[in-house]
Amino acid sequence: MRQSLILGLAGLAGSVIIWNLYTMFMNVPDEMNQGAIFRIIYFHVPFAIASFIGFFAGMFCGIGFLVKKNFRLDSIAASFAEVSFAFASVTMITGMIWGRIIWGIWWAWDPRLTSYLVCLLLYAGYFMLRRAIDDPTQRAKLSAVLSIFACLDIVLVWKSIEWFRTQHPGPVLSIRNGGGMAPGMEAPIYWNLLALVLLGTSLVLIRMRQEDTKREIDSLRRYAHGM
Amino acid sequence: MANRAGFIHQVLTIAGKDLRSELRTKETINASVSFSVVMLLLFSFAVDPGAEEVLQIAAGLLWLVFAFASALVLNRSFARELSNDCLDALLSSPAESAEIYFGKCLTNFVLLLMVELVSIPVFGLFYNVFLPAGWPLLIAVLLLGTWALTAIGTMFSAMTVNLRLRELMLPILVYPMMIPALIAAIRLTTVVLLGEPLGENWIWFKLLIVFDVIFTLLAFALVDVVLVG
Amino acid sequence: MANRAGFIHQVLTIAGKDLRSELRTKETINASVSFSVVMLLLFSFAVDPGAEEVLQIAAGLLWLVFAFASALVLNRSFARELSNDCLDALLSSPAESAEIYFGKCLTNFVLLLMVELVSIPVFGLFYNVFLPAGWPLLIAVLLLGTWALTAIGTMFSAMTVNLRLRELMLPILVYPMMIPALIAAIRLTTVVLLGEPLGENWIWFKLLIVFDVIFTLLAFALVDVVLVG
Amino acid sequence: MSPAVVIDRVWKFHGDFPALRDISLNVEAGSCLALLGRNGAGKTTLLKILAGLSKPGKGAITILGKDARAPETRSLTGVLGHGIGIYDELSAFENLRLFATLYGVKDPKKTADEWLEKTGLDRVRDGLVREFSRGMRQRLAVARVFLHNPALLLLDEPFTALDDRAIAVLQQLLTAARAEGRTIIMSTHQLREALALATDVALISRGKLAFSGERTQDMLDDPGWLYKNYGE
Amino acid sequence: MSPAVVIDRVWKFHGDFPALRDISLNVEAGSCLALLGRNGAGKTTLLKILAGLSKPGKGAITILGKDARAPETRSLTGVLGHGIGIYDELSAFENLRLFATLYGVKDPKKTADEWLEKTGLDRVRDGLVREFSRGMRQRLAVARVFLHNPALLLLDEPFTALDDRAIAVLQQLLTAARAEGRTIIMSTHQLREALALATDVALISRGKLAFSGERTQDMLDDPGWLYKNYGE
Ligand code: HEM
Ligand SMILES: Nc1ncnc2c1ncn2[C@@H]1O[C@H](COP(=O)(O)OP(=O)(O)OP(=O)(O)O)[C@@H](O)[C@H]1O
Ligand SMILES: Nc1ncnc2c1ncn2[C@@H]1O[C@H](COP(=O)(O)OP(=O)(O)OP(=O)(O)O)[C@@H](O)[C@H]1O
Ligand SMILES: [Mg+2]
Ligand SMILES: [Mg+2]
Repeated sequence: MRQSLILGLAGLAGSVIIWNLYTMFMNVPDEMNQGAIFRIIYFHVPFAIASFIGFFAGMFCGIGFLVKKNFRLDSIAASFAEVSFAFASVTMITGMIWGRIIWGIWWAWDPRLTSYLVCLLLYAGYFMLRRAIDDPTQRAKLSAVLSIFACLDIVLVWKSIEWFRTQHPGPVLSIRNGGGMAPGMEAPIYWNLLALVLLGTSLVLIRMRQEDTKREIDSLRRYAHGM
Repeated sequence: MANRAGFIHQVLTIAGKDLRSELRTKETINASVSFSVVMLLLFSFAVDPGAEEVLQIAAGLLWLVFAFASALVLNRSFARELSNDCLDALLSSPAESAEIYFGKCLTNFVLLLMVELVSIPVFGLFYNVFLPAGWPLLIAVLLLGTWALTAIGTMFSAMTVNLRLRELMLPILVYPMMIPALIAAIRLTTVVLLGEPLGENWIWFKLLIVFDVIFTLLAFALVDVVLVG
Repeated sequence: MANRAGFIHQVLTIAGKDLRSELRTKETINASVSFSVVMLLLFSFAVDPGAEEVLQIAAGLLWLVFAFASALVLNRSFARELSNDCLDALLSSPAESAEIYFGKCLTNFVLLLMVELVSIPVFGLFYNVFLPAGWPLLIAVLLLGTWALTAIGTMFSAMTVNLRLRELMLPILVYPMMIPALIAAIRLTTVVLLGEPLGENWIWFKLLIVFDVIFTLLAFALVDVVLVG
Repeated sequence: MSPAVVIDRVWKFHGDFPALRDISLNVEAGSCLALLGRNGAGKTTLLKILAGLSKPGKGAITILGKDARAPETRSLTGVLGHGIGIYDELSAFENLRLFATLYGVKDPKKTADEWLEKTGLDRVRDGLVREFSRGMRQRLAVARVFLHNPALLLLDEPFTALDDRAIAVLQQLLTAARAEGRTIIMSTHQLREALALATDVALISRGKLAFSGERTQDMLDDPGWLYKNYGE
Repeated sequence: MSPAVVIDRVWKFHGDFPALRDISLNVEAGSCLALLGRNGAGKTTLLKILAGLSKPGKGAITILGKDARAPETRSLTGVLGHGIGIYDELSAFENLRLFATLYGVKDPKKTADEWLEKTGLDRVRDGLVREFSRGMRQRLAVARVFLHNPALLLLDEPFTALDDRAIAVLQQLLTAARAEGRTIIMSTHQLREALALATDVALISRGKLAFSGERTQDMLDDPGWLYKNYGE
């Protein structure tokens, strides 16, 4: 049952993406001052947004665990965090490639970039914390608490850095604000977002199952060692 | 939750205990003071203190020093309870998790302020920055910023107390968290040092306060979950 | 002291053990890498990374990052032995204190180099500093400087394990100890980054070497006293 | 006589692993329960839950009619765990005063001094615990547990690594406590010392309650008896 | 039979507090010495010195004719302290191989596997120690101590916090060791378990050697006997 659900979601996501690729390269014209490379936005942005959705979904599952003490929720929370982290890395990489081509540099201390980096670091800490705790109950609880702190923090980070950097704006922003896209050009972004959400969900389901099995094995081992 | 009076009383008892044993073996305070002095020294080699624009970055360096020195204090905060399972003894007493947390916060707050009081003059010497006109504001910023470090740091000190890699995890988890507070503190301090008008920088002040309030409340709400397994 | 071959064999055994258990969990490595990224991030708020003179201070920042990241690795070094009194087990085995010390040094040296290998490119990316012409010299400086951190840090890590000495010496001594080495490393790195001629900066190179030799010998002589109460 | 402690179908999970499985047990007020079981049976886990140091996964604990985590409950219980729970950097007196204050004892200073005397530590009143020998620490720990005269005592392996004399001291303190009608629950592997005191016995094996009941003469005659008949 | 261990007028100071005062004692090869004494008597201190973990302040220790700190000596002794001295992040096999290598055993891998089998840990050969239960850890620790078949075993409170079954296992391993003619010195407070094994007994009180000699029947009959007659 769940097997087929996963496959279904993944398949759907795949087909949407393929269709998008077609429209992107066949229908959508090059952007005037960036040329072909601008198409990277069709992945860059959806990945970014999808990652945010994932991080916050993870937090809510964490809260859910704290309330319900149901380890399934912890598994889901962890899976969300991981998948989102993967997505975020893609955003990062696509972004950096894009930056290398458009700005000629890999990285600029632009507000959005910086805050995104912070966001990634917060979750890097989240994973390290999970790995550092052996007792599954403790792990679930602490990582839930951490994700709550992290998500609240991300909001503040986003705002504060926005203000901080704009005190002395870099060359970056001018390019960014050229983002008033023609609707035809913008549509694929949302389609890709949809595709990524589907894909993400299926990945989460897979990871969740792995997490459950891991916990099961862990408990069996403890039991075996008890005798 | 014990009644209000009881709450404060317990908090003070715990803070008093920590401060006493800390001030007896000046362990942590020595460590973090000497640490921050050394950091200032190193910075002064990294960044030519003679340069004009030093005032621009002075605030940044200062707060980095505070942030790093605080790690030492925060690490010990709950670690101190580990030696003889003292944490269990505290938790099994009528003291609430929240009371323990705020007791620790208070201690750390005081200790951090001590560290800062020592390192600020040193800083002034190295970088010949002198007490600016807007020093009352500066003090306000110091208090708010330090509380930000304390509130979050103490909470995470509690979270990581039972980990194998305590002294490792704490900085990694805490520093990214602190960034908004640090940014705000840095900007405000710069403003004061440069003697600029506060003007639209009020927003940073607000941010700092919001940060303090949010995370204090959050810690208050979650600390019991963290401490009681 | 066992004969020479035996010495190296024991050292490798111990280093191998540490590296294996470290690379299995990768905890320390991950931690210190992400820690150094965090520090680069924090610095970006203190020092305007867009500015021209960033090259002037780049070296300073880099070495500060290394120094602090190393603290994490070094902390764990002997702390790892504490959990089940493993240190006693090692010391009661035929392994000499010196062999244990150099085994640990080797591990820390390798780990620190790993951390640096990761954080240098990251640094380059973030601060748009690119591989300078004088990179062979840079590597030499890296190796010497890292060994300086390792030799001293490992020694003090051994001291902290020995409870009686802990609160007295360690914090107050270890950081100041490193200053000369760090200064030398910073100067040399700056020279390389700015592509200046080495010229009279040779003196720093010599200093670094002397520093390494002295403290390695010192540690070699004293480690037995430190470990065997 | 109403039960002082009611353990009602308690489970405790570490992940999916049940460290405690469906434990139900009543402890009469004034009785002394010896909590026995092999390594990893779940004794410490259960005691921690009773002490309010961790929450049961399922089931409920009622201590003297109240929930285990309630502050009122905890001010009525005295807990002595594996670690002795006193501060090395503080003096004997400061330690006791601290806990007396936390437990809301009327006159902390006086109480602290009283107990220093009772445990024969008054001559080292202001000595730092760091310099105490193990025996002295143990006595101080006992004072800490008793000083708010708790109605319920929870002791986890109290005899471990103690010499005969310290054990004797502890035993007579506990006997006195029993005489004053306090309830005692202690886990231990030193069956002789435990059974000498116990009125009731509970055997946990792999998180399950394997036996609970009065302490019988057979147990005294052969401490291994219980394991032989009820252990797996 | 020449003495395996010669302790000659040994003093040990912590600051100016003498933890050991002028201890002289010979342990015959192949005998099993029970080192008794109250908390803080100095048992651990003495054992640490014998194990080469600390140096005597005054006096000399000779083990099998050599100094205690000499590498050759240490390759002939097996030490089991309060902590079990094995690494949580390594597998059972890796732990044993590590120490086999350090002790210069001929074929470390083979030896490690042999001992895993002897202690019944071969089915968890590659499991990380972190996941082991207390009993398994203890058995691994014992394997670590035995694997370079040492002529002298130094055990500090080996029975502490072990359940009856674990104690039985340990006891039979030690009996076997005695049969193979190894010398054993162990400190403990669990007099019954200790005296059952011991051939000789030494009582330390306040750092002084209060009694040393054969284990007599009286001691077996009444474990408290020694303290009654020779304890202060
Ligand atoms: C490492 C480099 C980069 C990172 C980490 C990054 C990160 C992000 C993130 C997190 C978002 C979503 C923000 C939101 O939805 O509010 C975003 C959106 C966007 N990024 Fe990037 N980015 C990077 C580089 C670039 C580059 C080089 C360009 C173009 C030259 C670019 C153009 C955009 C555009 C146009 C959006 C659409 C959202 C909007 O317009 O507000 N990004 N980026
Ligand atoms: N933090 C934890 N994480 C995972 N498992 C745990 C944890 N604490 C205890 N356990 C498991 O719970 C079981 C019971 O542990 P517990 O310490 O209660 O046993 P015990 O009866 O006290 O044993 P001992 O007599 O050795 O003290 C053991 O199997 C142990 O492995
Ligand atoms: N590191 C130390 N610093 C100061 N004093 C110490 C130290 N270690 C031990 N002592 C003192 O030396 C004496 C002997 O300690 P030791 O641990 O040998 O006693 P023990 O016989 O092992 O007691 P126990 O049976 O409780 O283990 C004690 O009085 C103790 O206070
Ligand atoms: Mg236990
Ligand atoms: Mg001892």
